[in-house]
Amino acid sequence: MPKRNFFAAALAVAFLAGTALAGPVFAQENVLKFVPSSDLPTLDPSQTTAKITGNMGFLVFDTLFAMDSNLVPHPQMVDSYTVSDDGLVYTFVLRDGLAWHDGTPVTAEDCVASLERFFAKDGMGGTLKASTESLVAVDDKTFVLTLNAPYGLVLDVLAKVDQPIPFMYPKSLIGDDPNIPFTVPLGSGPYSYNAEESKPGIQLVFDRNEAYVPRSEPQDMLSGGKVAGTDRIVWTFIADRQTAANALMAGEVDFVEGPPADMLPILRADNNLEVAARDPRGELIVLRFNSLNPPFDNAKARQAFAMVVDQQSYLQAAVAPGEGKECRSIYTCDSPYSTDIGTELIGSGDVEAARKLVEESGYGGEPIVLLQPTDLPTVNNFALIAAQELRSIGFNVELAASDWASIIQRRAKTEPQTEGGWNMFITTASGGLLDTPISNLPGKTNCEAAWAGWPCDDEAEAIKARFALTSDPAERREIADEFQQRVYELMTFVPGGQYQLFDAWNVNVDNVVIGAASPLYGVTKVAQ
Amino acid sequence: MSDIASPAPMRRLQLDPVTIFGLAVLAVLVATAVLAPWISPYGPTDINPAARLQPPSGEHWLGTDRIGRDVLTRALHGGRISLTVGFLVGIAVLCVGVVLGLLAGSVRWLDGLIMRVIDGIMAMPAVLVGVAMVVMWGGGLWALLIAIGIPSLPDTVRLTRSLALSIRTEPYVEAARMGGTRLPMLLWRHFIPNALAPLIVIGTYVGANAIVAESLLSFLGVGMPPEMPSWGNMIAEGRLAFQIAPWGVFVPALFLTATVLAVNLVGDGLRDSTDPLRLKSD
Amino acid sequence: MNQTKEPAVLDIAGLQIDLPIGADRPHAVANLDLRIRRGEMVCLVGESGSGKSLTAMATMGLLPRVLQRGVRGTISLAGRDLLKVTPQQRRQIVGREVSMIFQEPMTALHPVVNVGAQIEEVLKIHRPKLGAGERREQVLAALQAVQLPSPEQISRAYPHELSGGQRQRVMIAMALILDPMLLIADEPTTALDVTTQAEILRLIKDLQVRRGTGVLFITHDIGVVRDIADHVVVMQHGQVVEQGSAEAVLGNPRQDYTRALINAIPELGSVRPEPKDLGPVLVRMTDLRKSFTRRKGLFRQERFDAVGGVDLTLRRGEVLSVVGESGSGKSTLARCLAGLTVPSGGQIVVGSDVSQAAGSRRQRQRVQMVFQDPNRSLNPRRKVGESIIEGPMNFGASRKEATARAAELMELVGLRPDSLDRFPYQFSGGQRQRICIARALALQPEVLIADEAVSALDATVQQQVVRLLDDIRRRLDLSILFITHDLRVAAQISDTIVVMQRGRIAESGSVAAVLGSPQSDYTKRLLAAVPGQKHSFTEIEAND
Amino acid sequence: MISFLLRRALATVPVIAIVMLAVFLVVHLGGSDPARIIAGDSAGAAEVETLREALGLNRPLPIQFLDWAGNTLRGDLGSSLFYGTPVVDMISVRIGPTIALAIGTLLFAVVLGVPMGTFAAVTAGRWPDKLLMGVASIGFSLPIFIVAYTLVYWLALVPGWFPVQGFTPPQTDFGQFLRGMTLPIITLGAFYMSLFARVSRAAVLDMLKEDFVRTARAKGATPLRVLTAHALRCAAVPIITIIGSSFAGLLGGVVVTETLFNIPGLGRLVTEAILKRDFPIIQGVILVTALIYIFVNMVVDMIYALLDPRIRQ
Repeated sequence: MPKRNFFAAALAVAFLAGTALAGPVFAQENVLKFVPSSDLPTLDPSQTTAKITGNMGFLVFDTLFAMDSNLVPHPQMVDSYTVSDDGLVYTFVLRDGLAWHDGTPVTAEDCVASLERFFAKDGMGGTLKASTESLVAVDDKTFVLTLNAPYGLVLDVLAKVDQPIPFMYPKSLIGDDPNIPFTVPLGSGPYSYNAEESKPGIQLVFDRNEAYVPRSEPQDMLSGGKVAGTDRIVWTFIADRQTAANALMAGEVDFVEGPPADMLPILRADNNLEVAARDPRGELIVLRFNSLNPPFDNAKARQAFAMVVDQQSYLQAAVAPGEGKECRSIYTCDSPYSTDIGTELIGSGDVEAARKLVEESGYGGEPIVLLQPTDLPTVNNFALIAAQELRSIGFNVELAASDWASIIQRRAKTEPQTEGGWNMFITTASGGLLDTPISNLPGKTNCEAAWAGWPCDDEAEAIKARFALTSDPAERREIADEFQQRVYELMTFVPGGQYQLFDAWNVNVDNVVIGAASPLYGVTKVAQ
Repeated sequence: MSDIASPAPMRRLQLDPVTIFGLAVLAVLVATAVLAPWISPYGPTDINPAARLQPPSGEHWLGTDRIGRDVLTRALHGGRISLTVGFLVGIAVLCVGVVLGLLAGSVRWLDGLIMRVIDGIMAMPAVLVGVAMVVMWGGGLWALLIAIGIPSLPDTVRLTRSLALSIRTEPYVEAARMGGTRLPMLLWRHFIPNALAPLIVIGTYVGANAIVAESLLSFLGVGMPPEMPSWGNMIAEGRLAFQIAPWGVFVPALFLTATVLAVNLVGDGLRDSTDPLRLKSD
Repeated sequence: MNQTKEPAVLDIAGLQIDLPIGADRPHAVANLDLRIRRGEMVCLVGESGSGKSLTAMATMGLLPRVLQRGVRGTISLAGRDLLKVTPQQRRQIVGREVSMIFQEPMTALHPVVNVGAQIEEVLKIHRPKLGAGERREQVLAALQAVQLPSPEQISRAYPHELSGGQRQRVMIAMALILDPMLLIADEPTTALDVTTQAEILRLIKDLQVRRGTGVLFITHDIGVVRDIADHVVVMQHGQVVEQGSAEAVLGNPRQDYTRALINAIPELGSVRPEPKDLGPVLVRMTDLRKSFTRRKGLFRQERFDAVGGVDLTLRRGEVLSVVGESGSGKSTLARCLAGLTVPSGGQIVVGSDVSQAAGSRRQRQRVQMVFQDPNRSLNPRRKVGESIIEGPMNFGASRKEATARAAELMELVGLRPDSLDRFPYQFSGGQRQRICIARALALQPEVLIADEAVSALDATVQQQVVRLLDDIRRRLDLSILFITHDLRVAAQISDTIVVMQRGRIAESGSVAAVLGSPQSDYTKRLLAAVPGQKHSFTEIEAND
Repeated sequence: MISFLLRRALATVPVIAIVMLAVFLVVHLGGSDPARIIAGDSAGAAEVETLREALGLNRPLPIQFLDWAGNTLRGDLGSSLFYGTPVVDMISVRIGPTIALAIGTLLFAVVLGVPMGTFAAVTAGRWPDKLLMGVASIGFSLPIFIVAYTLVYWLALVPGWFPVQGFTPPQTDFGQFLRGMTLPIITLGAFYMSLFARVSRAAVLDMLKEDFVRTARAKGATPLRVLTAHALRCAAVPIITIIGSSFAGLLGGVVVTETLFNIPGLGRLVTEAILKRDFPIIQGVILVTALIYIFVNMVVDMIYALLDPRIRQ
């Protein structure tokens, strides 16, 4: 019957039309299938602090200097550099053979523009900028940075491993406005971004940059020769973490970043898989107060909570027993400045004393708002534990649950909790955000300019300023101790313990870098 | 002209065994939900990170979840939330739907407007709009109930409208109009009693759908506040540890399935015994 | 006609059909014996619930599953017991050797297949070897045989594009295309207008006589029986109460029940003897118009006049019947007077008070209505008492007063006052119609409209209700506007008859005048079509 | 017939307008701020403000709506706030897997559900009916994620018969495409199969009571012929209705399935966009989904008109 044929034909057409538009065709040989822990907020690394964009950046872009595994900077794009005797004039010369993925050579102009963008968007870049007299390109390969005052960390800043990282972009890509992100990453790194096959939110495809000339030194974390380990790296976004882990076990992908903590025992038991933390620095659980609003505008209330924080509870909720470790330092434990100074109050467990402190703080039983992220299962659990601990000392807790994006929006509100503000949130922070008094995010006490919570304390700021001015390790160590002491007097946040984020990969994947940064370009894959 | 004596229109509610089974299951679920605070062994929000993901044991009959809460306790309390959501949404949708349906069925200029809006609601993908509403509008119980309820409106409005249009032409309604009965009383005395049976049936389906929708939204992370032990929340959390602690998913899923199945069975039974399609005849 | 020598086409002996447990009686049909000979028209007559349709269904093998199990006795078609054959054998017999036509041709035909294909299906089933062309020819021939104009066109039409009479002709064509020895016709004309009914009856009779088909004709209308039957079987409550030749049964009924059936339908000749004294004019309609629009095409609308300019007066104490076929506008007229429909033009004045617009609350109280379908006229969820007192209470009566009045009214309409506490389903159709009359009277109206108020009732009940209306009219000095399609009923009760055709009055006058010496062709045609007047079939008998 | 189609098409205009307004309001009335999310965890207020301006988010709402509506009518749904990619491009990439999943699910559900319901109707009240309807009731009530987990674990992960996730375009490898779609289709299809079975049963049961079916039996037609040529022919209208209106539910209901099986379709696109407040994507996808629904239901109405001559008039 013609009517039936018509219907069948219509179905078939719709089906073909629907499917014809989908999906890539890629060669099977030597492709690393990598599942990142989340989607990228943007493909422009200068626009975000998200670590994941930095990881993408390591593939596509190159940096002037790069850290080795001991966090010592080495030249990367720079062939040679000189520093004037007064330490104020840095002259950099680019090495030969650097070219953007479109074939045009990398020029000193490009580097100057990229650094300007970085100065505008990064905090540490900002402090360097403040000390900068001028930054100019002298010729195609040479540019000069002139300081107005000595600054001890120029190379460390240029080799920064945490986002925003000073990647070098072609000047034509970034334009004049540092706030306008680019959408197609075009760099000079060992892999080029395949815009054709990449589909935002589904997959990113990176092809080996055949024209890339690696340095001759062996790779040591980010420093040394960047040798592409595979023909192609495909980042596949799998929103459901359980599905991602299943895919790894079924051999459908090679590498899963951050599989669900609850699945680690199963993944470890699988002989085909390797499970390890790529960044051994670990994540510190940060229980953050809003120092503007009552009751946590009063240090006594903050200290009271610190007394009942049981780090073991948080660690048990985050990882399998025995995997995390208690850490009371404001710097990541294991990092150079880690110390126990001033931590006596934290987790003392004296409920009576804590209750008394709450009373003294003048807390009147009004509800306090604790932000709870529903889409981050681990932090979600932390919020439950914190709520229980707060309640145990008489706080009237209201859990405000929403997705993380909503929390970021609400967190920006300085109004009282009754007008849409908040009192406490929990997050995790890693290495670079904590390691020194200068970078330490929850330790910032410069009022409105500080991290959400906005503590205000001139004394702590003064200590931090002294730290920046000295380059003597012993003195720095001392100032760092002093800083922690002050921060814990203020109790701008409470540490909830430290744990590592694990990754899992197939045993045929090799050369995975363990360190503060873990670029993927050197990773190799043995065909099975 | 049929030779068989026509059956009485007000047959007593004769329910088949399946419906009675559904009613019994529902009764047990309601009872356990109501009694949950007294019969469950732990508090629904009592966390114990040291005893997380424990398999069923004498201490925790149905195991514990990712933060050491007792699964049985939470499943029992979950009934309170799911059944309340089902009931509230069912009632609310019925009320709003009946008013809109009656307006559409009796006020000519409103008919077009209401029905186009209803068409618009039907055209929009319910789950996606629900997620968008809850997330964009800052979550909360009311946003959730609205997000669940609005997509259920079209069926109720359309049913009410068609019932209104058909009952309006019934001779007994015309007789009442001739007897001077005004519109509100006309609706109350003649429309409501005769449309009640099909409306209750659709109400049960709306309720069952609401329970499923709540679990879907919770699964997607935008449902009930996560501290509340709704079955959807339990499943959403339990799935993270599905392969090492399947009880965390299967227990609430069993409760959820049993509830929805029971409500649907009761709805089917009511529909068969009241037969809304044959409203006109008898 | 030599009855003894003709072999029996159908021989039903000792047929018993059990009803499921819990029904109002154990057997739907009990001890039924029935014989139909070649070329014989047997009428099975009885009121609703008498078991006549089930007998037909049992013969065709169309009983519902629950009843099929409880069938005993024999049903032999040309010597073969239809109750013993296998389903396959039965399928070869039905449609070919015995076929059936139904009451409602609209629903009995497949709504979305053209009628030609539906007739053709019979050939496809029973004459699988026939080629498409031959089938086509036979279908057209069959349509020709039932006197349908332009068979080509009709065969391509869908049921909803045909008139009721055309649809029934299609059904007959379908039933007779294979020349079955037996045709079962189950109330085939009940849903049709009276003139169409006459044509269809004539057609069936004609085909039966010409082809020598045995016909089992089921009807509740004794007039129809009178017109066509050779042999009559009267059923009541599943039993045969009387059977014999048409002349014998109709001319000299032996059973009270048969007599009651016959007496319930008056001969048209027996019109009211003398006109009464009528009161002043109570209702005056002037140039009443009502038109409806329906969408045609994208933006075009089509106007259609249901009532196109009617002038009419109703006097106090008068019974005025409006008669006409379906679509004549008689019901729309009644609804305009009742205020249920807003007229498009013209004027209705009730009483002398011109200021009261039609449809106003005050006027509504003065005009009340009894509706056609007794099953739908009462709210099934309310006690009948509540339905009766609703109106008076709307107009300010106290519950107590209204209830007392309702009890009186129940007695007036011949029901027990304690019935007020019952629900409608506890009453029979006739009783419900009495309750509806009581409800209408509760508002003490001056005009009562009876819109086909008795057409859904069995003939004997019909007569009782008509008598009741007449009685009430007399006692309460009411005026009655009586809407009916049945001239025989109109003749029983009316003072005046108004004949409507396509929204206009074709003829009006006293009963004696309209029925005795009709002036318009249409009235004449209507009168001629009324069943039960032997003269209309004389030509056919002459052919016989 | 042409006038019927035109009228039907015109009737969708106000519906589309209502959908556009509703979508815009849902997205904008909540006061979400995508700029803050793009800027990241430690961005300051000034940076967020400049970003907001760059994205055009600080204009008055009515202006934003008119702008969006105007562009939409020209076929431009704007660009993603996060990716910068045109929404139309993103949708065209994502729509394939979703449509494949939706149509596959419908085929699965129709092919199994309709015969199931028909058979149940024919055996109404007896054990095959009760068995089939019992299965349908359970399929109707099972949460989708339970079906998914069970299938993934027992049919994919343990025995390795099917991939546990992912989508292979059919033109790349049709066999792999089918293998990959099997579990998602069963997961999503279980509910719709049950739904169609229930609706088909009711529709066929209703039709079997009709007079014209009795006529067919009086013609001597076989039960199969009565069922297919007569009852099903008419029951097709309610069945097609429910299939048509299921389409909206399907396009939305794919979210969970797409997430669990990592199928890069519209559902996942929009939920991720919602979590990031990527307004143009949310608006675009919901609008496109609604348009597909409206279109499908228009097609359904045309099928009615083909099936039923009464509607054509």
